[in-house]
Amino acid sequence: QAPTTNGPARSGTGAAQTLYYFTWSDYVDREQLAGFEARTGARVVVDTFSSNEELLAKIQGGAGGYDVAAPSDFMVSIMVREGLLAELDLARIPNVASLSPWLSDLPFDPAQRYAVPYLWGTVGIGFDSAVVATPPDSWEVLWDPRYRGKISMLNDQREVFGVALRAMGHSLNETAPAAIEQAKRRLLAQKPLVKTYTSENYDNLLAAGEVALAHGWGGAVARAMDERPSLRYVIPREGATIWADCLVVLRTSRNKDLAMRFINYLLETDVAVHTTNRLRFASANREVKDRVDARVRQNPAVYPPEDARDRLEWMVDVGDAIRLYDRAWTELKMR
Amino acid sequence: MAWMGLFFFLPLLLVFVISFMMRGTYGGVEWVFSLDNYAALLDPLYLRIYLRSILLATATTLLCLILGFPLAYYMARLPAHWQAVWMVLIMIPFWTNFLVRTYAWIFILRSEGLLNTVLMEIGLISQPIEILYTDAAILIGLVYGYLPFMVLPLYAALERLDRSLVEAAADLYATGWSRFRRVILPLAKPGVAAGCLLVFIPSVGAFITPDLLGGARTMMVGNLIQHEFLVVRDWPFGSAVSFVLMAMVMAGLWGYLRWEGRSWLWR
Amino acid sequence: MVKIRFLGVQGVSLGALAFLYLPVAVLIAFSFNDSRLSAVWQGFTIRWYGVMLTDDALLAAIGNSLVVGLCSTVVATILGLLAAVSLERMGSARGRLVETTLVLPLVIPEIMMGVALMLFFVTALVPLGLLTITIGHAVMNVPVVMVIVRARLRKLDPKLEEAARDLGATPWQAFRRVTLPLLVPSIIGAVLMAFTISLDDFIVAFFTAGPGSTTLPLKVYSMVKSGVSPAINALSAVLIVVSMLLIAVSLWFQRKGGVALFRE
Amino acid sequence: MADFSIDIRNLVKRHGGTLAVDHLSVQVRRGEFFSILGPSGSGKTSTLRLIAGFEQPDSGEVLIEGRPMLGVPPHLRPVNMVFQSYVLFPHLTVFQNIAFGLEMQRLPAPEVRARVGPMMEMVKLTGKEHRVPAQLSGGEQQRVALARALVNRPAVLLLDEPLGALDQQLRQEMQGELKTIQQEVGLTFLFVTHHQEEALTMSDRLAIMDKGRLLQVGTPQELYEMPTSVFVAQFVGTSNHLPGRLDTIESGCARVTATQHDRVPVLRTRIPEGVREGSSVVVVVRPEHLHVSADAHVNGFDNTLPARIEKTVYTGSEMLYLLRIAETLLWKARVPNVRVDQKRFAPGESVFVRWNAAEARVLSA
Amino acid sequence: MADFSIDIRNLVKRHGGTLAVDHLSVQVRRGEFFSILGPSGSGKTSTLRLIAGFEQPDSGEVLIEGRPMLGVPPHLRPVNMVFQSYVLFPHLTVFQNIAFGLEMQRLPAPEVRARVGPMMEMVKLTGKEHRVPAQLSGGEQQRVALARALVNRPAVLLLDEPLGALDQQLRQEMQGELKTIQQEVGLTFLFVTHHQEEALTMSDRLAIMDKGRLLQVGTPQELYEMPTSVFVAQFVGTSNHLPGRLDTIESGCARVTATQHDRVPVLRTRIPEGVREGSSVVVVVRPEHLHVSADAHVNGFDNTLPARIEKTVYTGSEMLYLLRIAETLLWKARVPNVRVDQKRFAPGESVFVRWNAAEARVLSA
Ligand SMILES: Nc1ncnc2c1ncn2[C@@H]1O[C@H](COP(=O)(O)OP(=O)(O)OP(=O)(O)O)[C@@H](O)[C@H]1O
Ligand SMILES: Nc1ncnc2c1ncn2[C@@H]1O[C@H](COP(=O)(O)OP(=O)(O)OP(=O)(O)O)[C@@H](O)[C@H]1O
Ligand SMILES: [Mg+2]
Ligand SMILES: [Mg+2]
Repeated sequence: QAPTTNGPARSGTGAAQTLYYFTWSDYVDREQLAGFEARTGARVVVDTFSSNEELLAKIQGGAGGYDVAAPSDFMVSIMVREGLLAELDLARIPNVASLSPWLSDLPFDPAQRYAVPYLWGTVGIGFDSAVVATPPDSWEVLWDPRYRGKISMLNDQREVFGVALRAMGHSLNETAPAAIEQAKRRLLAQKPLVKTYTSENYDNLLAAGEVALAHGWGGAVARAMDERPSLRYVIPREGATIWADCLVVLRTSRNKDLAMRFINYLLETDVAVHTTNRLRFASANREVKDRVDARVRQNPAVYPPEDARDRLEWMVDVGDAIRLYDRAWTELKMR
Repeated sequence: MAWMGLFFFLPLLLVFVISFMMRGTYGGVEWVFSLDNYAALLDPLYLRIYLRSILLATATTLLCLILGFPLAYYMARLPAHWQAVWMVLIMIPFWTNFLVRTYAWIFILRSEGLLNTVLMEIGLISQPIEILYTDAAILIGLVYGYLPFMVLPLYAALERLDRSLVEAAADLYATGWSRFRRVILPLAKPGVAAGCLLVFIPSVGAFITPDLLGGARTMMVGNLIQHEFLVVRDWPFGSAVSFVLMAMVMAGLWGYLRWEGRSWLWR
Repeated sequence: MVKIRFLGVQGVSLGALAFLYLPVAVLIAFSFNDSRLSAVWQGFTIRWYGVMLTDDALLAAIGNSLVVGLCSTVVATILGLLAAVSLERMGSARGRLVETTLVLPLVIPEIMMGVALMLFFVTALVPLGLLTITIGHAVMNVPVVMVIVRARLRKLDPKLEEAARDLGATPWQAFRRVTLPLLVPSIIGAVLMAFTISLDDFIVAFFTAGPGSTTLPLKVYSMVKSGVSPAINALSAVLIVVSMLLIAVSLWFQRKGGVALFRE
Repeated sequence: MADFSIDIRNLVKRHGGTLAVDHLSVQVRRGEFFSILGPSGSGKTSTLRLIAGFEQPDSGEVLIEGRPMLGVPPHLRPVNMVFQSYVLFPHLTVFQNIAFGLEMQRLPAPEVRARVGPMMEMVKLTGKEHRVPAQLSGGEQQRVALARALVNRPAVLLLDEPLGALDQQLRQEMQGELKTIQQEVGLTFLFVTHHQEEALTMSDRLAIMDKGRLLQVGTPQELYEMPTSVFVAQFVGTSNHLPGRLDTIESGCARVTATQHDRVPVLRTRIPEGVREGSSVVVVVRPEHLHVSADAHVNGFDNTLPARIEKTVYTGSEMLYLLRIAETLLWKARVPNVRVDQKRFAPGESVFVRWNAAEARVLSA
Repeated sequence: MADFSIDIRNLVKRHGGTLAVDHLSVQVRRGEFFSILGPSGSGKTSTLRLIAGFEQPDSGEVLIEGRPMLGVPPHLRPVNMVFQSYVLFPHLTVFQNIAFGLEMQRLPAPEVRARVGPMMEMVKLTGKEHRVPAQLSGGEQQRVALARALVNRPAVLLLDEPLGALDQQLRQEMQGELKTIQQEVGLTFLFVTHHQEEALTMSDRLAIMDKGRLLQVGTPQELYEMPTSVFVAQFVGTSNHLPGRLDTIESGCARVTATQHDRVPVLRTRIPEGVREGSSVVVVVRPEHLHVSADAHVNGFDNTLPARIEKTVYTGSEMLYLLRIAETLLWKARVPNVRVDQKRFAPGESVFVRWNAAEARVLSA
């Protein structure tokens, strides 16, 4: 039962402690919370945000009172820089031991001082094998005139430019004006083929057969597969974005101890298995993969093939280059 | 009054100040005065965004007027308690969730959607027409969203209109159309003005409808503002964009009143 | 012949109503769709209603929405009413100035209102939460209420209040017993409008919400990443049906000769 | 060309339950000033609305200038209406109001001006062209309404209580003006009112309506002096009534015995048409025909009744006396103050009321 | 206790430029039916509004029951008003409308009922308690307005043209009712109207106003028969005028020579008060005092003038003749139709107009 007043006033320590968890909708369900509450006697209040930007806006705006949040990778680095996060005491989070090693040292948080990876996934191409006969292995397919009007792209400037940059062999964190300019030209060339730029409902569109190729997050594509079995997911050979939602403790938290215990709880194998099965997002806990349902484990949209791993790249803040992206993005839209 | 001052003008002032500052390298506000934000807006690229938004908003307003006027006229003629019922009926659809409604529209408009299926069933068209992800879709979405804002003030104005004036016009040889043109419309003018304002403003700043129904293939001012505030986190620029929009609307309003030679809309 | 034209008008009106309810019908239909996505029909189910009823986060959200909606509407209605009335009493020159400023919020992009309010609350150290959302929505709605009520107020005969005064009513009594009741129709309209705006607002709520104050729109948008659950459709369906029932009841009462909402 | 401007043939109109117009048949001659007089709710407005075409009759028909009007919409009928409450267009100036009809007929601007100008003259509004109705006095508004209709030179002008909202002074002025205008332009006026004096003084002929039915049609004099029914006698002017039985008809006069008031002697009245001896009747005498005096012996009158002054009302030009003839019988008498020094009676005085057979009408009850 | 219900001491009220009320002083006695009569725009309503307290005087004062009212708000004044246009509360039932004032005084519900009941009786509305004004006829609404004010038993009842909106029949009825009610409850009525006949027939005393100024106060008879100014003579009833010069004052009568019409001989009139010989005057004669006949020789009249019938108007109870005395001089004569067979003149006939000195008043021009 979420209280209908703003939390800080309530989050006093004492007999019944309350933990405020700010996260993506559906990331935790009742049972999990119940488990934790049973174990600690604390009460968990969950608030949800719809984008990392919203999370930041809120925390930066001074919406105090949250203890634990689940920002994505690039947002972690921003929040660190803005000094919004509290250092973790890994001693109190024993479950970090079971994290996949390759996820333990990340560009946006070297040496895991502020964040532990929680759920991760990739941004690739979801496609309908009934329409796209030969499984594509390159981003180039998104430039294939045969699929004019059957393509959807994410409505996100970094991701979309990422596709073009990758296709041209650049990093998706490219900051060279020339490269960005060139990417823009390629995207302009692609625009006529694109049916819609959307981050919201391409899963619907895939399932309904409105689009045959969708640039998007694996989880969403995985969801769509239930509706339309002929859907597939591929991570192109040029590589793709890998993202991870991490668990962090906010500096303004009044209950850091409880917060650490909560993070530790979420990383517990049983809990994590449950989460992955439900959300179809790969867990950072290496023991989980072997224990989730087969159709989840074998779904490349959830767990990319091992060989793909080294083609994945994290998206990091590009500083003032954002202006270049921004400008190019606006031009892309207005042409 | 004091209330408005406290919770409206102070905040506004704050944002106005910010619109003259600069973005920090990693977002946030750097407290250095500069006019760059406004200068940047002179770029034809942005002007096109404004133009496009204003055109769309104007179209929306007109459509709302065309659809809303008969509706309001009809309501005004109903027995008193039915008028109340219709008002509620017109509002209720908006007690559902905006996003879900929009998804419903997507389902209706998409190429294998409800509309096309029906049209093809009854043989009006041979192959699906592309409505979704066109400006048409945006218009439908906006008109749908803001129709009540037009109907209510219109209704208020028409409900005050004396029936026998229309009869007098008929008696003086006015045909149905000229009765509307020469008597009903002019007498409903305050309502029309209010309604148009209430529709135009929000639709000029709309951004979710254009994204979802328009396919985000182009930008509206609303998108720009939201993009700057949230994605790029360039609040100064976002504020500047907003203030210019405000200024444009106010100017338009002022011009209208001037042209009307009237002191205020509802007078 | 005047009749015939009127039938035409009636046609358009019913058409418009249909237009308003088409998507509503669709989303209700999908509340019975046996699938996580509102994409294709996968068969009939009522499980989403079960999900809705057991998802306390969702219920909390709608609860918050209703609380905020009601409170902000009450506040906005009272203030808007006062504004309208005091404007009527004011000299035209001053009145016009005040009116203009009062109507200003209408001409500001919502998102900017949101940002402005958030910055303000934060700098003023007002903890973000239901209170701040309520204030935000009230600010948005005061001008709406004022505009609607004002239209009606100007129609009233000022002599009515004089008559009341002459019969021994204090200024307040005159307003309370005569003017106010006669404003009821417009107030109903205003209340509906304000409540609707508040209930469906995402942007301002987005900026002014705090811990534990997630409203329904916020909740729904946050679902985008993991897919908007048809439980929302179910919820909307329930809302609609309930309000429809309320109308039916009120109608029934009026048939039974109860007090009509509008009497003139 | 038809000889009637308006020819109504048993017209019927229901409003929900009430029969607003009940088998009404009446003809209005070209160029005459014809009034419909009736109490409130008698169907006058309804009749005009049927002629103007705002409502459709349930049965019966209306011919204007000989042309049947069935299914002809208002804006195509050669009539114009002056409404009970003016109904001027508040957003148009005086000029625009008057020009409205002409513009609707697509007349070229110069001609419109050419016709509106003189019309403004006629209704004495020149100089006020650019005012809006709100800036006009009641009388002026009334004139605009009139001009707005007249300027179209309709075959018939329909006026629904055009003077109803004016004060007495203004009303009397406008009565004169209306009559003059009508004679100037020679139009057919169909004038509706419930003000009987107005109807009598202005009309060439008038029709009395009640409960949607037509009671009597004729010149003012016919209606006032030869009412065919008690209702008409009562509604047109004031009158005194005495129920009785018609005894005998002799040469020169008839004899009526009061049935309810035994103290009242046999009365001598003028000879009625179509009333059989022995049938029960009502004797009607106008107040101005009564001669009131205190002395018992005055010659030259056919009837004499003793009475007591119940109440006196001073109207300036005359005295109104309320006379008690019998316990339950009150009559009115009006005595002009022809001389300032003339004798006036006070309440309570006993007097004698006298009148001649010729002034007493007999109507079948 | 003061001997005046209302005591107005040179009251002044400006509306923008116009002097709505101009140094008005007038006293209304307790229990009398007092009327203010004046043309539209003469300041009648303004005066009432000042008494009721809706507006504040620019100077002068109003005393009610001897208490000065300066700064007393409307709801604390012991007067109640019946408005020119009723102004009933549309959202309240008849009962609630009438009970309004009592509830404002916090009377217990039972007593409210106890007082509203009889009031409804008196204005004959019993049975219609639960209707709303929209469901009432004009006359009924008028009665509600009256009851709503009367039920508070005010020291003075102010009535602003309460009958203005009614049709003739209803108006005459209500005139009777009002008078009766006033006598029953014995309240002071201050009645405003521009309908002179109404004022004359109903009032104990009346005041004539014009342009915000008071012209004359007196009983109906005083005002009609002894007007002190031409305006009053004209406004109260109709009258014929002849400008002239006062020659000599003899025993019994005065002699006036017409100044503008040489064909008119010297006239003999009643002796005026306070008019010096040689000063220019106006001779005023009432239409009903003129004797019209065709034959040249009739005795018993002091004045005789030849004239031509210009126009005749038939009102039923009498004939109105428009007489041309000289090119630019038109007089009116009213001749009661005392006998149906009496001689009536037609336009164009030459006649003689006669009257006595006693009926001709002389007013200084
Ligand atoms: N629109 C209507 N609906 C119901 N009844 C009506 C309507 N119009 C008229 N009536 C009824 O028809 C009858 C005649 O009405 P109408 O207005 O013609 O009378 P009227 O002679 O014009 O009265 P007044 O002199 O008061 O104007 C009345 O009983 C009235 O109640
Ligand atoms: N509120 C006002 N503003 C400006 N002038 C006014 C106002 N009220 C009255 N007047 C002017 O004052 C004068 C007297 O008005 P008032 O209403 O008292 O006349 P009245 O005798 O009541 O007229 P009527 O018989 O038409 O009601 C008029 O010239 C009118 O124009
Ligand atoms: Mg009528
Ligand atoms: Mg007045």
